[in-house]
Formats: sequence, C-alpha cells, structure tokens
Amino acid sequence: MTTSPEILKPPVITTGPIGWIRTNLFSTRLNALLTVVVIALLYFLLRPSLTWLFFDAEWAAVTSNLKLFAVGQYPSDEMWRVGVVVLIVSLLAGLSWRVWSGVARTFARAGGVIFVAMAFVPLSLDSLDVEARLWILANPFVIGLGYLLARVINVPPGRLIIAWAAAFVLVLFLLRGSGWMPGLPEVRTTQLGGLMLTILLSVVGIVASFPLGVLLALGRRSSLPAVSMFCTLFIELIRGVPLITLLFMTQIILPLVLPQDTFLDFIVRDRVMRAFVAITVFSAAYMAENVRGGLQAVPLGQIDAAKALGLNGFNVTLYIVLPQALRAVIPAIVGQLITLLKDTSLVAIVALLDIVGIGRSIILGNVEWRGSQREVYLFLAAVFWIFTYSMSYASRRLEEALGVGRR
Amino acid sequence: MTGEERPAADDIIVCREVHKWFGDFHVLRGLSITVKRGDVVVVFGPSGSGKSTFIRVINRLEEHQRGDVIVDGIELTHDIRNVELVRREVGMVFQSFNIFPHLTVMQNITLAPMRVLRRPRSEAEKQAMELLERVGIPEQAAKYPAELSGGQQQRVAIARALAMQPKIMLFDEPTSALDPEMIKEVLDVMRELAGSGMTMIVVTHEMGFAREVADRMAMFDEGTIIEEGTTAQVFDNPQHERTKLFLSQIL
Amino acid sequence: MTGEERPAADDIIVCREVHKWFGDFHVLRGLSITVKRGDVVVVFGPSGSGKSTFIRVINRLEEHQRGDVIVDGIELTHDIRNVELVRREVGMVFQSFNIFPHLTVMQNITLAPMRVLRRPRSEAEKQAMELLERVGIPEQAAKYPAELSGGQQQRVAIARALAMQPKIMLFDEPTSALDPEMIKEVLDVMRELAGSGMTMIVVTHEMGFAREVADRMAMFDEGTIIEEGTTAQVFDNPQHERTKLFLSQIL
Amino acid sequence: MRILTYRGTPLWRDARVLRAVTQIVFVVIVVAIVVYFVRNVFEAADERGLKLGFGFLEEEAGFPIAESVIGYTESDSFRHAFIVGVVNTIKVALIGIVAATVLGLIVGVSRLSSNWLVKSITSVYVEIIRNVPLLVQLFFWYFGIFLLLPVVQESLRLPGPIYVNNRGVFSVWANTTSSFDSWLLFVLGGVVLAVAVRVILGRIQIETGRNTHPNVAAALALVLLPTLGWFLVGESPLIRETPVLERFNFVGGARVTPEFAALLTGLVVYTAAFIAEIVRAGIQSVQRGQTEAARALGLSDAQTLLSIVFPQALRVIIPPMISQFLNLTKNSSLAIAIGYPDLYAISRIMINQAGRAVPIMLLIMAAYLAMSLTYAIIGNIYNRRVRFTER
Amino acid sequence: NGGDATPVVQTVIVQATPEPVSNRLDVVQDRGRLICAGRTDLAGFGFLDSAGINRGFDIDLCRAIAAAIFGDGNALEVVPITASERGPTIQAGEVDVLSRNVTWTSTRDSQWGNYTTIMFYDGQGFMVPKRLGFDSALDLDGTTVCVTSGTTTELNLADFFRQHNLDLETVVFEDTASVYGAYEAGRCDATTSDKSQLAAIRSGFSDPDAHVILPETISKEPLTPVVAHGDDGWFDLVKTVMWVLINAEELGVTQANVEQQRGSDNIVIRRMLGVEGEFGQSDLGLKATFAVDVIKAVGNYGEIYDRYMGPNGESFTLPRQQNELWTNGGLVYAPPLR
Ligand SMILES: Nc1ncnc2c1ncn2[C@@H]1O[C@H](COP(=O)(O)OP(=O)(O)OP(=O)(O)O)[C@@H](O)[C@H]1O
Ligand SMILES: Nc1ncnc2c1ncn2[C@@H]1O[C@H](COP(=O)(O)OP(=O)(O)OP(=O)(O)O)[C@@H](O)[C@H]1O
Ligand SMILES: [Mg+2]
Ligand SMILES: [Mg+2]
Repeated sequence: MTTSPEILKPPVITTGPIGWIRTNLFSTRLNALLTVVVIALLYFLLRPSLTWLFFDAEWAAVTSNLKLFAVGQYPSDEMWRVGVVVLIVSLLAGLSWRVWSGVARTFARAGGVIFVAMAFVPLSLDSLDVEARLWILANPFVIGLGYLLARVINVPPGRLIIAWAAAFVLVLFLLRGSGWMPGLPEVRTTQLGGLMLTILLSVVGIVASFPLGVLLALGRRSSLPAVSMFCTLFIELIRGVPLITLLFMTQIILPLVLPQDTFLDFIVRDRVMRAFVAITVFSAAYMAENVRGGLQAVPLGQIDAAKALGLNGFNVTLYIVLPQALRAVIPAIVGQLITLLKDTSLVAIVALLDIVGIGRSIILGNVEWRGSQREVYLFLAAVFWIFTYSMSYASRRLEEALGVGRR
Repeated sequence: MTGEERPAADDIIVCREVHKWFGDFHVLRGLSITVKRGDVVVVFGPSGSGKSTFIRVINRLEEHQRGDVIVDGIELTHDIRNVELVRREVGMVFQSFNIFPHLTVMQNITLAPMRVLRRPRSEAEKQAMELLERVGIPEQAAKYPAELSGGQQQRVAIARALAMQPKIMLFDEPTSALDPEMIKEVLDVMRELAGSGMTMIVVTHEMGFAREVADRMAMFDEGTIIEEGTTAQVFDNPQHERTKLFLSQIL
Repeated sequence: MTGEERPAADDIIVCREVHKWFGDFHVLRGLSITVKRGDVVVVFGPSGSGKSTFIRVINRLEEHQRGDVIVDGIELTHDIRNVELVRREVGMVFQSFNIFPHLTVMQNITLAPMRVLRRPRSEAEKQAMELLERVGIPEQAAKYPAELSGGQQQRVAIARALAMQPKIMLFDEPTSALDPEMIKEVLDVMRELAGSGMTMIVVTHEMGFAREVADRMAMFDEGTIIEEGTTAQVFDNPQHERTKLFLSQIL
Repeated sequence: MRILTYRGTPLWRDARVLRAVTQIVFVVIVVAIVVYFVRNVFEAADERGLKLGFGFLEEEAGFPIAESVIGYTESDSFRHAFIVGVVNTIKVALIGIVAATVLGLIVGVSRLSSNWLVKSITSVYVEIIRNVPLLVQLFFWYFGIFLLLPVVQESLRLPGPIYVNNRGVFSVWANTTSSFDSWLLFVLGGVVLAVAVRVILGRIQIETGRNTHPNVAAALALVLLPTLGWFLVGESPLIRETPVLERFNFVGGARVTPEFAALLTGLVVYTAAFIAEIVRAGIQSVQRGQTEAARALGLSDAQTLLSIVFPQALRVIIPPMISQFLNLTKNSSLAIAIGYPDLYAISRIMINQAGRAVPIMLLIMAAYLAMSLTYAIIGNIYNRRVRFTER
Repeated sequence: NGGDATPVVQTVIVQATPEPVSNRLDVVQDRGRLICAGRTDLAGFGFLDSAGINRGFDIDLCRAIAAAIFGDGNALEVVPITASERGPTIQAGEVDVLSRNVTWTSTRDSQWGNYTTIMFYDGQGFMVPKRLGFDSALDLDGTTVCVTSGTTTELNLADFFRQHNLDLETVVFEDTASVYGAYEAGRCDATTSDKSQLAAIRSGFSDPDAHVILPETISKEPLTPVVAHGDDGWFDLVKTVMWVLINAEELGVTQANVEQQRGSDNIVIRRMLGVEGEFGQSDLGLKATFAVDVIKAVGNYGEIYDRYMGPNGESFTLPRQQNELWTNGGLVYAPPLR
C-alpha cells in the first residue's frame, strides 16, 4: 500500500436528508419517541393558533392606531420632527455600516429592508397615509447615502462616536423643542408616547445611568470604608426592590422629598421625568454591578504600573482602569439595555403612555376595540421581540468581536 | 460472520476494514488490525491521522460506519448491551486526564466499581488503595484532584480505569500534557502494567518507551495503518518511506 | 532624625530597620541597605523571601510599617507629597510587563510625561521615539501591545519608565516571564542602561548578567538581607552557608 | 543634603488624615441630604395634612381581598391585610420557584438534546419568551388564555373530577375529620420509617454491594403504616370532598383562581427561559472529557448526568439561579396588572383607602428587602459550602 | 468635622422652603396652559382617539377652564394618572385641576382638596347577565363580583354585602377595563361600578341586551372636579366655569348659536356672555366675555354630555336621568350668574 487509501463518500444513510433525519430526529429510541410526541403536540397547539392568526384575528385595533403606537400623543403638526430624527439615525447607521461593518452592517441592511417593507405594507391609506410612507421610504436612501458618504470622505471611528453622541443630544432637543425657538414649539413630555417613549426612556435611562453607575461601582470598590459601605448599601437597596415600586415611589414620594417651586420642578412636577428618575436610579444600580465586574477584570499590575509612573489616583482610574474595564463591559451594557427596554413597559402601570400604556388605553378607552386584547398584546409582543432580539444578536456579535479584538 | 474467518481464540481485538466518517470527512479509511491477548501495541503517526478516533472506536466512544470491530468476541453494533459489555472490558486513559474534579481521588476510583459492578464500598475502597499503591500515590487518597500534580492526576486516571478490572487498556497520548519528570512517573506505571500481562494499545510518541515495552507497533497515516509489525521490525527495518521519515523526525 | 547618622550625600537609597507585615505575616524583618548613586544592585534569594515587597516599598506601592526608607533624600511617610516626589524619581519594571493594552506603544510611553510632567505632546513623542530607538524598537511605535512579543513588551515597559527621567530604576524579575531569545534582548537594554550610569536595583536570577553588570549584590532570606557585598565578594567568597547553597543551586 | 522628614508632614498632606477627612465629609454630605429629604417630607406632610405614623395599621381595612391563604375579612385590620399580601407573595414565589426550576432544567437540558426538533423548539421558546416584557406576557396569559376558558356552567371536566373553567381549576380534595390528628401520627411515623429504611438499606447496599431495594422498601413503609393507621383510628380520618356546581360556582374541593394561575404561569414560563439558559451554560461548562471518561468507565447516561455532569454544573448554575429566584419574587409584583392580591397590590389599595402613602411605601420596601436579604443569605451559605467541599 | 455642618444644612433648608402657591391663576397664565389630571382609559370620560387626542366628558370640563382663561380650549395639558395617585397628585398641587371621575366624599374633601361643583350624579349599581335571572342586588348572595381597586366602589361593595349579610367573593383589578373584560368573559357573576360606567360598558358589549343593571343604587357617587386646598380664587374660578356650562344649557346657549346669542335680549344671557353687566369675572381675573370662549370651545353642559353619551354619542348612549337639568326633573343645578 504505497498510495494513500481511497477517500470514499460516506454511506448515503449517514448523509443527505435521510442521514440528517436519522441523526437528528431518530438517532435513539428515546429521540424517536420525543420526535413523535413533539410533532403531535405541535400539531395540536399550532393548528388552532395559526388558524386564529391568519383567519380569525381582527387587526383593526392595531392598524387604525398606528400613529398612537408609534409616537403616542405627539402633535400631528410636529410629526416631521420624528421623521427627521429617524432620518438622522438612518444616516448615522449608514455611516456606521461603512466605518464599522460587522454588526453595524447587519443592522443598517436590516433597517433598510424593514423600512421598505413598512413603506409598502398593504394597509389602507387611512392607517398609513402617503406622506408617512414617503417619510419612511426616505430612510433606506439615507442609509445608502451615509454609506456612500463614508466611502468618499474618511470618517475616523472616534469622530463617528462623537457624531452619535451629538445626534443623541440633537434628537432630544428636536423632539422636545423649546418655547423660544420659532418653528420648534415645545412638545411636552406628556405628549411623548408610544414606542418613541419606550425607546427614549430606555436609551436615555441607560445613558443617564452610565455615569451614575460608574461612580457607584468605583465607590463600592473604594478603599474608604464609609464610601464603599454607602455605595454597597445603595446598590443592594435598589436591586432588592421591584422596579414597579420604585416607579410608584417616584410618582408619589418624590414630590414630597424634593423641594417645590425650585429649579427641580422639571422633575417634581413632571410625571414622565419622575418615571425617568426611577428608571435611571434602578438602571444605575445594575450598571454599577456590571461595571464592577469590568473593574475586577483589570489586573492589579496595571494599577501598580500606572502608580509607579507617578500618575495620581484620579488619573490612574481615568486613563488606565476605566478604559479597560468599560471595554470589557460593553456587551453587559447592551444586555442591560435589552432588559431596560422590556422593563420600561412597567411605566404603563403608573399610567404613562409608553407603547404598552397606549395599547391598554386603546383597548380600555374605546368600546369598539375591547374585543381585540389578544391582537394588541401579540402586536406589542412582536414589537418588543424585534427590538430585543436584534439587540441581543448584536450583543453576541459584539462579544465575539471584542473577545478576539486586542484593543 | 459467514464467509469470513473467525478470529482466533487469542485475538482479543479484531478490526476489519473499518471506515468512519465525520460528516463528509473520511477519517478511518478501511483500517484493519488484530491485537493478541497480552500484547502491547504502540500506535503512532502524524497528527490528524486518526489515531485517537481509532482508539475511541474500540470502546465505542465513536461509532464506526462500515467494517467490523470485535472486542473479546463481542461485536460492536448498535446493540446497546454489547456496548455496555465492551466498556466494562476496556479501560481508557486520556491525554487530558479527565479526572472528576468534584470527587476525591478515592471517590474517583470507587465510583464505577460501586455503581456499575455494584461492589460493596469496603471492597471497592480496599481495591482502590491497592491500585493507588500500585501507581505509587497511596497517601493522596483523600485529596481532591486540584491538589495533585499532572503526573499524579494521570496516575489516578490509570488507577481509576484499572479499578474496573478491564482486560484491555487504551492509552491516548497519556503523557503529552505532562512535564518531563512527570512523564517518567506515568511511563513507569505503564511499564509495570505491561509487565503484568495486560493487553494495551498505547498512542504515544515516546519512542524509548515503545522500544522497551511494545510488542508490536502500528504507524497510522491518513486513516489507515500503513505499517504494522513487531517493534524490532518497525524500528530497525521499516518498510515504508513514510514510516522512515516519520521515525527519523521524532527520534 | 535626631541621634541617627544622616545619610551621606551619594547614598541615594537608604533603608534602616524596615519592617512590614501583611496582616499577621511578617514579610520584611528589619531590613537595612544603602545604595549609592550610580550603583547597580542585584537582589536575589528564594521565592517568598520578600524581594518584590522590598522593591515595592521603595516606591511606596506598599507601605512599610516601621523603620525608615529615604529615597534621594525624601523620606517615605504618610505625606502624600513625598510619595509623589519619590514616584517621579523612581522608575519600575515588572515581571509581567504591565503594559497598558488599550494604548499604543507610543501612548504607553507618553502618557505619564504628558499627564504628570505636563509635557507638550510633540515633545513627549519626540522623547518617546528616542527611547524606543534606545531600546531598539522604533518601528513598533504605532502598534498595540498585543501585537508585540514578550521581549518587545518588556522593552516598551523600560522605555515607558525611562520617559519619566527617573534617577533610579527598579526591576522585579524583568526576564522571568520571557523565552530565552527574548531574555537576551531585554538584558542587553538593561546592560546599556547600567553602562549609562543609572542607579538600578534588579531582582533577578540571571547570574551571568549579575556578574557582568552588578556593582553590589544582596541575598534575601526570610525578609532580611543575610548577605550583601560587591559582586566579586558574593560570588567568590560568600560568607553564609545559605548563600553558598542558594548560589550552587541556581548556577 | 535636605531630608524631608516625618515630623514635618502637615496635616493636609498626611494620607491618613486625608482619608479620615474625606470619609467624614462624605458621611456628612450623605446625612445632610437625607436629613434634608426627611425634613421636606415632614414639611410637605404638614402642609397637606398627610399623616406619617403607622398607627392606622390597627384600623379596620374595610376592603375585600379576593384570595388569602390565612383568612381575612373586611373587618380585619390594615396590618392583617398587609400580612395577607406578604403571604400571597410568598406563596406565588415559592411555588413559582419550584416550578420554574423544574421547567428550566427540562428546557435547559433539552436545548442540548441530540434531537433537532426538541432542540429547536426549546430554542424558539427561550428566544421568544426572554425577549418579550413579562407585563405583556401576563396580560396575554390572563386575558388571552385563562379568561377565555369556558364559563362555569360549561366547565371542562377532567378525571378526578377536576373542573376547569374561567373561574379557576376546582379539584376534589380531602377534608379532615376528628380522627385526622391520630392518623397524622401514623403518617408521620410512616415518613420517619421510610426515611430510616431508605438510609439504612441504602448504606447497606453501598457497603456490601448487595441490592437491598432501598427505594422499594421505603415506599412500602410509606404506604403500609398510614394504611394500617387508617383502619386503626376508627372513623375515616379524611373524607373526600368533591366540588359541586351550585348556583353560581363550584363549592368545596380545592381551587386555584385564574389570577393566581395566570400569574404563576407567566412567572414560571418567563423565569424558566432564563433558568434554561443558565442550566445550559452550566452543563456546557463541564468539559466533554468528563462525560467521555464516565462513559468509558461504563457509567450509563443517567449515571453520567447525575453523578458527573450535574454536580459540576451546579457550582456554575446555583449563583445566577438564586438571582433568578429573586427576580421572580420581585416580578410577582406585576400581579397588580391581573388582579392577584399580592403584597404590592394590597399595599396600593391600602394607600388609597388609608391615604398613608409614605409609611406604606416604607412597608413595601422593607418587605421586599427582607426577601432579597433571605436570598442573599442562602446564596452566601451555598457559596461557602461549595468552597469548603471543593478543596 | 461633622458637628459644624448642621447649621449650614439648616440654612439651606430654610432658604429652600417653598413659598406656598398663593395664586394659581398667575401660575397658569405664566405657564400658558392648564394642567389637568385625567385619564386615557375610560370610554366616555377620558380616552384617546386615533389621532392621539385626549377626549371625553371629564376632559371637556378641563378644556372649558382652559378656554375661560386663555380663550383657547387647546391650551391644555392632560396628565393621565392612576386611581391611586389622585389624592397625592392634587394634594401636591402638581396639577391645576383633577377631573378624573372623582367621587366627592367628606374624607376626601378634607384631605385631598376643594371639591368644586358636582358635574355628574352617579350611584353605584350592579350589572349581571340576564340569563342568571337576578331581579335585585339582594339576590347576589354567594356570587363573585368584579370591582376596581382603591375606589369607593370597593368599600361600598363590602359595606353592602356585610350590611345585608350576604356572602361575597371579589376579584379586584387596578383598572376598570380589566374589570369589565373579566366580567364579560364570565369570570364574575356580577360587576359593580358607577351606573354610568355600567351603562357605558353594557352598550359596548356585543349583545347589550344580555346584561341588565339591577335597580338598587347602593351609594351616591357625585363626580366632581377638584382643586388643591389653599387658593380660594382658583377654587371660585373653576366653580364659576362649571356654572357657566350648566347655565348655558338652561338658557339655550349652544356652541352653534353663542355668537347670535350675544345679541339676545335676554338680560341673563347678555350678562353671562359679558355683553352687559358683570357676574364677578373681574374678581376672578377673567375676561368679561370668557363664557363665549368657553361655550365656543366645548358647548354647554348638555352638548358635552351628548357628545360622548347622548343618543349618537361618540362612546356610548346613556339616558341623562338624574343628570338632566333641574328644570327637566334632574339634579343638575347651578347658582345663578349675577
Ligand atoms: N468529532 C469530530 N468531528 C469532526 N471531525 C473530527 C472529530 N474528531 C476528530 N475529527 C477529525 O478527524 C481527524 C482525525 O482525528 P484524530 O483525533 O483521530 O487524529 P489523531 O491522529 O489522534 O491526531 P493527534 O495526534 O493530533 O491527536 C482530524 O482531522 C480531526 O480534525
Ligand atoms: N498583598 C499581599 N498580601 C499578603 N501577603 C503577601 C502579599 N504580597 C506578598 N505576600 C507574601 O509575602 C511574602 C513575600 O512576597 P514577595 O513577593 O516579596 O516574595 P519574593 O521574594 O518576591 O518571591 P518571588 O521570588 O516568588 O517573587 C510571600 O510569602 C507572599 O505570599
Ligand atoms: Mg489524538
Ligand atoms: Mg517576586
């Protein structure tokens, strides 16, 4: 036998569809039994569900109230601002696609497809008028524009991060407007609603809780016992109670705790802001624990080396510890954003009109929609699922990317 | 097994034209070998040539898809009882020890005899102590694996396999994860075992050990045995260029 | 410090009866040593004898609890200003490099000069390039540490410490995490540094290096210096049995 | 040569002094803020005529509570009403934890099944459930499923009989008679005997290797003694109580309300998805070699799973699992959305009816914190035990 | 040192102690809009239409006040709140008016705020499916009743059953819609609420005739807008606006004819519309003609009622009965404007 032995094709029975079925469905007696049982179960569960979904469900409660679900009571005259905000995000998504590729590419493309689908979704024009469809349809083009733009001019990643941050501020400003700007009259927080409020509460909640969380985490690891005890106590206190009690607390107790008629009135007298305070504090406690994990992952030698170079405690933390800790924590923060996005639905219980609150109001306040509970809740579930699932997908990809990344 | 010669009484392992695929990948390509009772067979060959897979087929940690594997007269088929029987007769030692970290050394060794053979504890422990003495670490019985060195862990693994009183022992590169001093400890134990008449298949590249202990040697390449013979034959008079080349590289 | 002799002008490090405890554990037990400006002192001794702790006390990465440590005329006390001053004068290189992985080589080196000494960036970068040339890796300036070999990382660490223009350099087993070829690279840089007149305390067991470069040597055991003298004395005529034994083991 | 000495260190540069001062300042600021807040509360309360004391707890509650483990009428005090809430929360949390753990284990193991169908279905389950807010799921379970069960008059009748309708599940149950207490002694005796038999025979089996059938013997003891007792105590200690449909509802037997059922289902289905992921990760953290070594030793699949894989996986699984238990408990506060009278729901009613927002909020916080603390303690005990037994 | 920080803290506290809001009208005018606590989830009284506008009987009362102050009924912000938050919200003065069907009770009057004028006379009743054959609430022994939590309804229910020694099982929900959802599904044998709501809900059922509202009214539920304690001027203003709505209906002044009616020769109408004479507008700080703005914005009491609950009402149909004007045998009665 001087030549290499023949390479043979595997026996048919182990490859192809038959092989697949054999190894994946009937490999052992137990598996065969399980397969049969599961198929039977699926048949009995799915058949009525699908029949209902495709033939019996009445989606009018959803389709007639699309604007409400999307933006709540946002004034119709000012809807262009929401459009512009979405366009800004699309533009940045396009830029990110080119600059970061990877996750950003997946999202930019998926976004484009979803926008096109939304623009042409076969609903009556009463539910989604031509103007709205045009606004939506502009987005895929803007995404493409961003991509091309980034090809022409060189956008360093650092700049892009700054651009996102700037856009964040700009978006908040655009949505709220102000009393003194002509053309941008103030939109009150009570008019922010629906999906927009859900997203705002969670994104702004994460952003605002970030510095607080970092401070708490640093405090908890402080060598000063008083500081570390206080931070630990605070974190555990907040983590020990349900968010809903915090939401209720801020609604009822915060106006008692804080002084009236001071600069704090924007919190004291604004229900949305108070909910926002609850969400931020709640999120900060969890953020602190995530960041603490990152801090613990920084080797002590790094701190020694930095101290030995003469950097003071503040600089050691700022330039050596935090950058390394936070990088390790990014996936956890995305995970927290996902949780927060789901958790903000609880504001509906304190009568805020996030997308769940809107859903409740539609069912409850209008006699004609009262029979559509299932449809509305399924719609809500689907909306949340799309957002959170895609984010957890992103978070997994990010984790892989950071895992192999060196910086 | 009509039309084929029956294995001789002292052929303890018979492989005939064994094929195995991982998906589309043809790992074992018509491999045949016969091992006699009491023989020590050293298996060697380049990485990826299917040595581990071969060894794992013998106690059916992997299924082969074509050909016959007969261990001590038991043919390995989908019959789960046969698999059970064979596994009791065959002990296996892995490259990465695979000692159970949550059990003490003693518990590691007595687990299978008590659960599978239903030995009383006292008896199992007595036997375990004998085995620990045989591998040279009786004083470690109460420790957890994490407190042992690699060489000690591998010796526990050997004792653990021996506790089932197998007729055959399979070793898959038992020393390649060890430091030099520890390699010696483990090889000594294996040497003693070979001396006691145990049938052994050893995947190893410790050629000193092979020359001293092995009865026969088999060179693997691309999923088959390209050369097989007595230790002397293979070392001093290899037939194949591949074997020559390979031996010259690793010696 | 009434009643005690003042250190001579060229004594750059003076330790007198230094004690340190970790909890109940007495690590440094009344250690005294004086290092002259420009001297290279090699520190050696068995593991756990307190060598690293001693070195870390000198730039107050650890606090000592009794005795005096005076570095370039600055006594190390709870006075935070003194600590700052001393850290600027003392550079340190660690066994595990401790290069900042999130910064490029250039940023690693310029960070401290820019933040602590408030040098303008251009100046800091110019100096950094000079240092990189001195340690022999100017072409790596823009890379991240993960892209460098261990030896290159350690050389960056040395350059990083030198960028603060310290009067004293401390090395804690700078080569023990390196492969043999890389050890040479790093020792070469240290040799050059010693030649330039830098005061150095080096914990190392590279005795060839010590014999060639060191002015004095200190043998640590159980938290004190049991033998201290010129390189020739220690090598050729050690006074203590422990020293003899230890040297015979590692040579 | 200049020497900067010890004695010259001014206070503001002394590290020890600085540490002390920083902490004192920190504490003062924190205390000041707290004092300020509390004063604001008192002032605001004064201004608006809110009462802050806990005295109201003794007053009559006046409102009805739909279900209670410990008995409650409108004329009971607020204090009692609050306790009813706490007990209701504990009830749903405990049952939920057990059920979620079981379901989570099954799903987690199934996600690693070699059966593609089982694997995919459990993956779909986990991915859907984890990504939809619990609140939405609870609404769905309650309004979309449990309330759409048949009405009382058209109940589904399961063997037992067990009746299922949108007022709950009604099942036969046993009522005690006067001889029950004596019989209980026999039952307890049976349990004790069974445990003893199981332990002793089990030990004999391990020591001698003979199969002593410890489980069979224990089961026999468990059955025989109570059976014997049944006839010895004279009057039958338990009488069967069958739910009967009266004018409006079933009466008698045991009952699970749809509110409880929906909350429990929601919590269990939701939490189990998270537990499944924890279990999966835990099992995957056990190296493949461990399973192979066990197989090679001749251990069966079940033995491998039970004595090799699970004990190792458990170390990884338990800590995050405990935090899921805590989450489940906290999430039970969403009961308020679907009408189950848990601690939070009852507290909110109390706030309305008694008008004491501040003290009641404090009570709520204290109750939840006490529960979190319990979990933390359990977690710590477990961690310590693991650390001791490991090496 | 901790000791000497206390005085500092105290000065801070002293300085920050809020001045009580002495004049809410000024505050509202400065702000440029009226803030009103309402709801979004009760058909007829407060709900969202598909454009996202908050509407309903309670909301129109707020709109009327906004129109009185600003001449524009849309200078209004409605803040939806839950039932449990009604007390704290108005006590804190967080909103200018609470118009979220609040029952006026003596305790609430002393604790929550000032109750203006009863705008809707209601009473608690029971609704049951017809097929159960109940004639009276006293037949309800042993039934399951669905009810909203944290309301007077809940307490009245308990009182009624205790008083008549009836057995009761309750199912309690935070929001009314859940209550009716559960009732309709058959979770309960009966539901109890203000009769207006029962009627509203009944009309929304797929087969309204399958349900009956039992004759007993077990409580008085006067629904009334509330303002915070401590500002008499504001209290008066809100009351007066409410009276305008009622008087306008009495006088036949409607949204459609209010401009013509300014030329009416009925002196009472002319006075109300500010054409001549004065009924306290300037004392309240309002324009002489504010009533015109109010009626233009929302119409008179009857028009508001009919808009949501009249024969072709947007939400449902509910006969006015006790909510008829006193002149038609109902209870709705307002002091004369003079
Ligand atoms: N479970 C598996 N699935 C797919 N391919 C596998 C699997 N196990 C092994 N292989 C492939 O089969 C080939 C033979 O593997 P095997 O481990 O038997 O080689 P080996 O001779 O033992 O090599 P080494 O000396 O590196 O251990 C390799 O190419 C390996 O990648
Ligand atoms: N932070 C610490 N807390 C407690 N004990 C410590 C700490 N750092 C070091 N030790 C202990 O102090 C002793 C001396 O440690 P040191 O690192 O100085 O020894 P060394 O001479 O440098 O040894 P090696 O050659 O192993 O580096 C050792 O026993 C060590 O375990
Ligand atoms: Mg191998
Ligand atoms: Mg050391």
